[in-house]
Amino acid sequence: MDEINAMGQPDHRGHFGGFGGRFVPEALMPACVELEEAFRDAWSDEEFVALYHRTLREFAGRPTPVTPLPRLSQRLGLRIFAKREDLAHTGSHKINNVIGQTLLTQRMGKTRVIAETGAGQHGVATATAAARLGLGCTVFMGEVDTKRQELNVFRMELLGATVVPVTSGSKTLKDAVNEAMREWVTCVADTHYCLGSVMGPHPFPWMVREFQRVIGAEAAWQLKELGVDVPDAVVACVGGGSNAAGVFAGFAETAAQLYGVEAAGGAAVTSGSPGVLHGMRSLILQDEFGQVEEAHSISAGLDYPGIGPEHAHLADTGRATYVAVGDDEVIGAMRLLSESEGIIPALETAHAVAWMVREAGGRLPTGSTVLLNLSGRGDKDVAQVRAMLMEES
Amino acid sequence: MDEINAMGQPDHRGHFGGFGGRFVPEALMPACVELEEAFRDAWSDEEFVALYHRTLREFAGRPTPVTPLPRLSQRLGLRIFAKREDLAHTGSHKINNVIGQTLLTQRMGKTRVIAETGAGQHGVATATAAARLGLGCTVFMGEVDTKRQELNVFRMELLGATVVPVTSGSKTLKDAVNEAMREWVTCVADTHYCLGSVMGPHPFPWMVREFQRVIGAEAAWQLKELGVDVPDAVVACVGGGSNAAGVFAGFAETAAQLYGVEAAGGAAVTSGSPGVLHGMRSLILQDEFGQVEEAHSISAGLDYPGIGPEHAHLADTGRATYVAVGDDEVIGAMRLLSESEGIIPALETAHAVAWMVREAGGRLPTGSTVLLNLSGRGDKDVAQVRAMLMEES
Amino acid sequence: MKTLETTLRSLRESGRKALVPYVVAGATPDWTHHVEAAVLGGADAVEIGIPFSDPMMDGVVIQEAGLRALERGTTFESICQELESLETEIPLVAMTYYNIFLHYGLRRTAGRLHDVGVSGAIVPDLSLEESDEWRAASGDSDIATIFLVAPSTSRTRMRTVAGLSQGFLYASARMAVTGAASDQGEGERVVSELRRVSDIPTYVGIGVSTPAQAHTTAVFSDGVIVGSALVKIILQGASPTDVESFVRSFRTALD
Amino acid sequence: MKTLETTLRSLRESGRKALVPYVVAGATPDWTHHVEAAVLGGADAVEIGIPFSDPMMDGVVIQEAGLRALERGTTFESICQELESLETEIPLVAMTYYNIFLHYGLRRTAGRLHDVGVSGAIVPDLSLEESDEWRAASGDSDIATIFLVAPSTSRTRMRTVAGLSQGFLYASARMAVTGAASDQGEGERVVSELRRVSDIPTYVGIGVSTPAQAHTTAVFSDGVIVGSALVKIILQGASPTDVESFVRSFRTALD
Ligand SMILES: Cc1ncc(COP(=O)(O)O)c(C=O)c1O
Ligand SMILES: Cc1ncc(COP(=O)(O)O)c(C=O)c1O
Repeated sequence: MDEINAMGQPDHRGHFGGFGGRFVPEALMPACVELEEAFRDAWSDEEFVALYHRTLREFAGRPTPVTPLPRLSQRLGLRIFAKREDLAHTGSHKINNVIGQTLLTQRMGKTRVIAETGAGQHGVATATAAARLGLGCTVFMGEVDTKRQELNVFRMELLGATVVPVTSGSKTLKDAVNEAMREWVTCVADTHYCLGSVMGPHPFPWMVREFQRVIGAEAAWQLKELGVDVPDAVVACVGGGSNAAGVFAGFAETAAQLYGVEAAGGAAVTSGSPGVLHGMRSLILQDEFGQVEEAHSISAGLDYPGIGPEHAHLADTGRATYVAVGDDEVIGAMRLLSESEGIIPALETAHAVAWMVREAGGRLPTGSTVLLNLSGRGDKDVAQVRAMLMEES
Repeated sequence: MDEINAMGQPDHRGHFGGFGGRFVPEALMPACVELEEAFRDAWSDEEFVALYHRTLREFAGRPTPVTPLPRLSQRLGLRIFAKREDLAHTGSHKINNVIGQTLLTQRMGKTRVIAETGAGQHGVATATAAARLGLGCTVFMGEVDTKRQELNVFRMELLGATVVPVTSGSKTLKDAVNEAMREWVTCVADTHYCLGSVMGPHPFPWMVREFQRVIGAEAAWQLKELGVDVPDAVVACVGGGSNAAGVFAGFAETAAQLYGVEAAGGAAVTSGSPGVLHGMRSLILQDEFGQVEEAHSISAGLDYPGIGPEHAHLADTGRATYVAVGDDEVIGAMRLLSESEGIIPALETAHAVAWMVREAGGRLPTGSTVLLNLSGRGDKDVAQVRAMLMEES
Repeated sequence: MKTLETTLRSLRESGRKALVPYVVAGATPDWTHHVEAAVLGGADAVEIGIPFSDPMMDGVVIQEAGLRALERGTTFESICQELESLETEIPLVAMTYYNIFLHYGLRRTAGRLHDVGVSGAIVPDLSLEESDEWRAASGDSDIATIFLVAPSTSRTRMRTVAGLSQGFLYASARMAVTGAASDQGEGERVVSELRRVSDIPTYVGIGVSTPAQAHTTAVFSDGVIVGSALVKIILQGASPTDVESFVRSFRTALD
Repeated sequence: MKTLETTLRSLRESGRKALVPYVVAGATPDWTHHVEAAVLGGADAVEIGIPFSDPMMDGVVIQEAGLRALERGTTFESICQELESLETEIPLVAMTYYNIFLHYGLRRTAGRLHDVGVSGAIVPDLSLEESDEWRAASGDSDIATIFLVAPSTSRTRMRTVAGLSQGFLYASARMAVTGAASDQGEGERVVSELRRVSDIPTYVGIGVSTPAQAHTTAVFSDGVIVGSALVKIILQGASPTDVESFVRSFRTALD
């Protein structure tokens, strides 16, 4: 296992081992190339990097703290620390990526961004960063989701964005991505497509991971300040995989075990197979004929039938381990973290917590030190969880 | 005007000039005295102060940033900076106070806290801090409010707290305070009453201000880092007055003008008169017979007929100026900040924004430097605002 | 010594245990008849509750009575006017929250209360420490200021409170707001501690709700205050005759 | 040179503008009759759309047709079986997304397509850069791989694309996904730039929806691809005869 530079650059075509690449219509190829060049250039420009970090600090509230979780630790027989992305502006790690991409948009001289969103987290984050910079913003959202998440639609509109309900296909996240791509074809000259996770065509998976790397980089020094040289395990939930990629990046070259927790109903690594979707070659959920399946999870942010190509590669090489957690374990985990530490996690994050609960004393040996990436806050989910619990009782 | 030590300690009876004091049933006097002593002792104990600051840092995400607001500044012809309490854990400044008070509860050897809440912000914050420390927690909330704010009730329950609907009086915040006081009488031996603002009997107004002082203290050095020695004006919304007191405390001894913005329907300084309520002598809204009136504001957090006694005093001495903003100006201000800077403020905070909009070029001269205390995020309010806008159209 | 205290001291000297029922002014249109009925039933003094919007020291029953009174348009002044027409020999003691007095004006309040035949005032949210102004304003009137002592009050503090209380001392039997209770609470301890520091008449209230409780309580104290139990039957529609016999049942238990 | 290209080059040499209509396989039960009708109407080749769940390059009409096909249980294999029974002299070109091929197996796909009489493949999400594997797998089969060129494609890149494209070059008339459009778009510029770097037959598609547009387009290109406009009438229930006369109207405009 090649641990050195385990999360370095992909090859020149954007491949991470057998995954990644750029599977897009010819019309978008120049934009992908332009973006890759612009990102390479920006990312090696100290001024841009400083601007990105200053914006994260002054606007988005970074660094987010690492919080020791003493009461949960005691219950589970572990030593748990949480990286608090729930405290970042707009309530999750999503803001790190959109700040990077909107600053890049500005640098490329484009005046507008488009984005896809499922539950609305990435859409709200994009609308936020766009408002901050005065960029136009259109967000594509499955029609089903616009109805399930009316408040996030309103939030985006308050932020000055236009939300377009997507009526094609299953009318959910996967179709919102398709629609955003279709739209991008028509306006690529002045518009950047601000993708929400480490997915899509090169350079997105790599670029988004770099914009999320700040999570792992911060956590590494913060843990040291708390007396932990290297944690035994790093645990993150995985939808597209951006929060996981961000935190893993800080520990890929250490001895830490890396665990990505998928939703059982959207487990591209656990239940998927190699394929091409949304511009990338990766692991995807598909039927016996190669048609992509809809994911089904209690948590909108994990409701995606694919996974970022770098994760497919990390799974392949064994550098990271991917596991799945069912809807039934999630609410209990959400309650456990809330009650024992005063932090209501997002349902996405609760998957990671649930897996820790399951594996405490198992794959997470008693006494081991665990870094949990607390990818987002649960405020967005309480209405849904409440309704579910009321139905049950 | 005695600017030196303008926000120092109250006198030994807890008086700020002609306001403050301790107007409580004899049964509670010993608890108030005990609390005062415990707080004095803790606040001069380096270890306690360090624990308080460590908890704020590791758990609550402090320091919250000061964010320059370039686009809003340009629109209003001002130089505006926002102190980002919206990024603190649970979404507002309320957490600063409850972390202080729950740590003090533990230090006093008490095992339980009670609290009042209006919309639920202080209740959620208290439930959060109590969960973190493993303290029991009961929150009193007007029955009307429990219905208006079902989700916050559920949030508190997720955090392990018990929410008690208050059916007396107007069934809102003011009655929740009465009920919490009544409950406190019965359990004062093992229970601390975690009051949510700079109100109530001595030492609460002083203690809560001290626990909120961190806002102003941080903002002062953060502004210096941004090249602002002393802002021309500091603007904060005022319900009970804790966020305003916290930020004012950092600038009371400077030349900055201090502006407290009340809701027109709960404007204790602008429309109230001296009286005694909830254990303190202050300015309160009352009818011609001395019966306390219900406040009426679009914003639950400003829906309080009194104001912290120190503010009454600051108004009296002229050190701070209090102004009022009507419901009608608030939504526009919320939208303005959202659209121009990517920050959706709480409705409470939007009052402060609305006043800045009104006075830009007036009481806030063009070009002047303004620190806005961005006391909380608007996520809790979007459902309400959306419903209101839909009704209108 | 103010008249109230002189009266109550001689009552004690006569060997009689004091019975102080509580009526919320304005809760019903005929509240003054309830007061008169209480006198007929054997009260030695009557507490007249003046309703306040935020009765922090009161339980549900008295809250409800106060709310009804306010809804009926009751004000401090309207109560005073009705009291003017009330004929009684026994002392009346006003009970309310401080804001009502403050708002009416402290001197003016004392004067007006005296004019309408009230001789004492209980203001549960007016702590000893904050009472200077009121005591100064009412000092040269014949309104006695009655302070409360709670189970949580320290001995040192009891001395101070007892020293300042006029008329009588209100010993709270328990850590609770007004309202019925089935047990005896801590009244006996509180009173016995008070006895060591003061000889002012000491009445026990908060939770005294049956004649039997009143009887037991009177063994160690100088009298009892019966609040919520009486207000409750008034809210349920008790006639003056009902009130009279209710009060008499306590009288009988005390004698 | 693969058969498809030989055929299409001699078509051009004959002076005839190529007409390539598009039919979504499986969208209706009688889709093969639609293909045959298109041939009767004067098509020179037919694009056979193989439906995919996530047709990133398609507008609403073709999306809808694909969805109907999938709902009817259409699969790559079922399409191949139906193609087996289809008798036609003119070339058939499969059009789908890369995952369908990948999933079926690349070599296996090429073989199967050839067996059922298909001679070319358009895979819009298979970029030049990612096409090695497919080109290797299909290289020794007689399946031609047709690449697209877009208005955004640079001249240098056009040279590479044109160099690799087999059969013909698909020149996208506009920056858009499939779907009707009323203007001419940038087809003329794209084709004229392509002419400088390659002599492969160059057909214009994306938005060609009326005979008049086809006529104008054929002036500067070797042929037109008519997709959404035809699929639309099929979705609306067009019979094979309707399809035939629809295609014939384009044929007439081109000749
Ligand atoms: C809080 C939170 N965590 C995790 C995710 C999953 O995304 P990713 O795997 O890209 O981190 C989301 C997506 O919306 C999210 O909101
Ligand atoms: C965001 C926010 N701002 C302001 C307030 C008003 O309280 P205070 O005046 O004590 O700061 C509240 C109260 O809930 C609040 O939630």
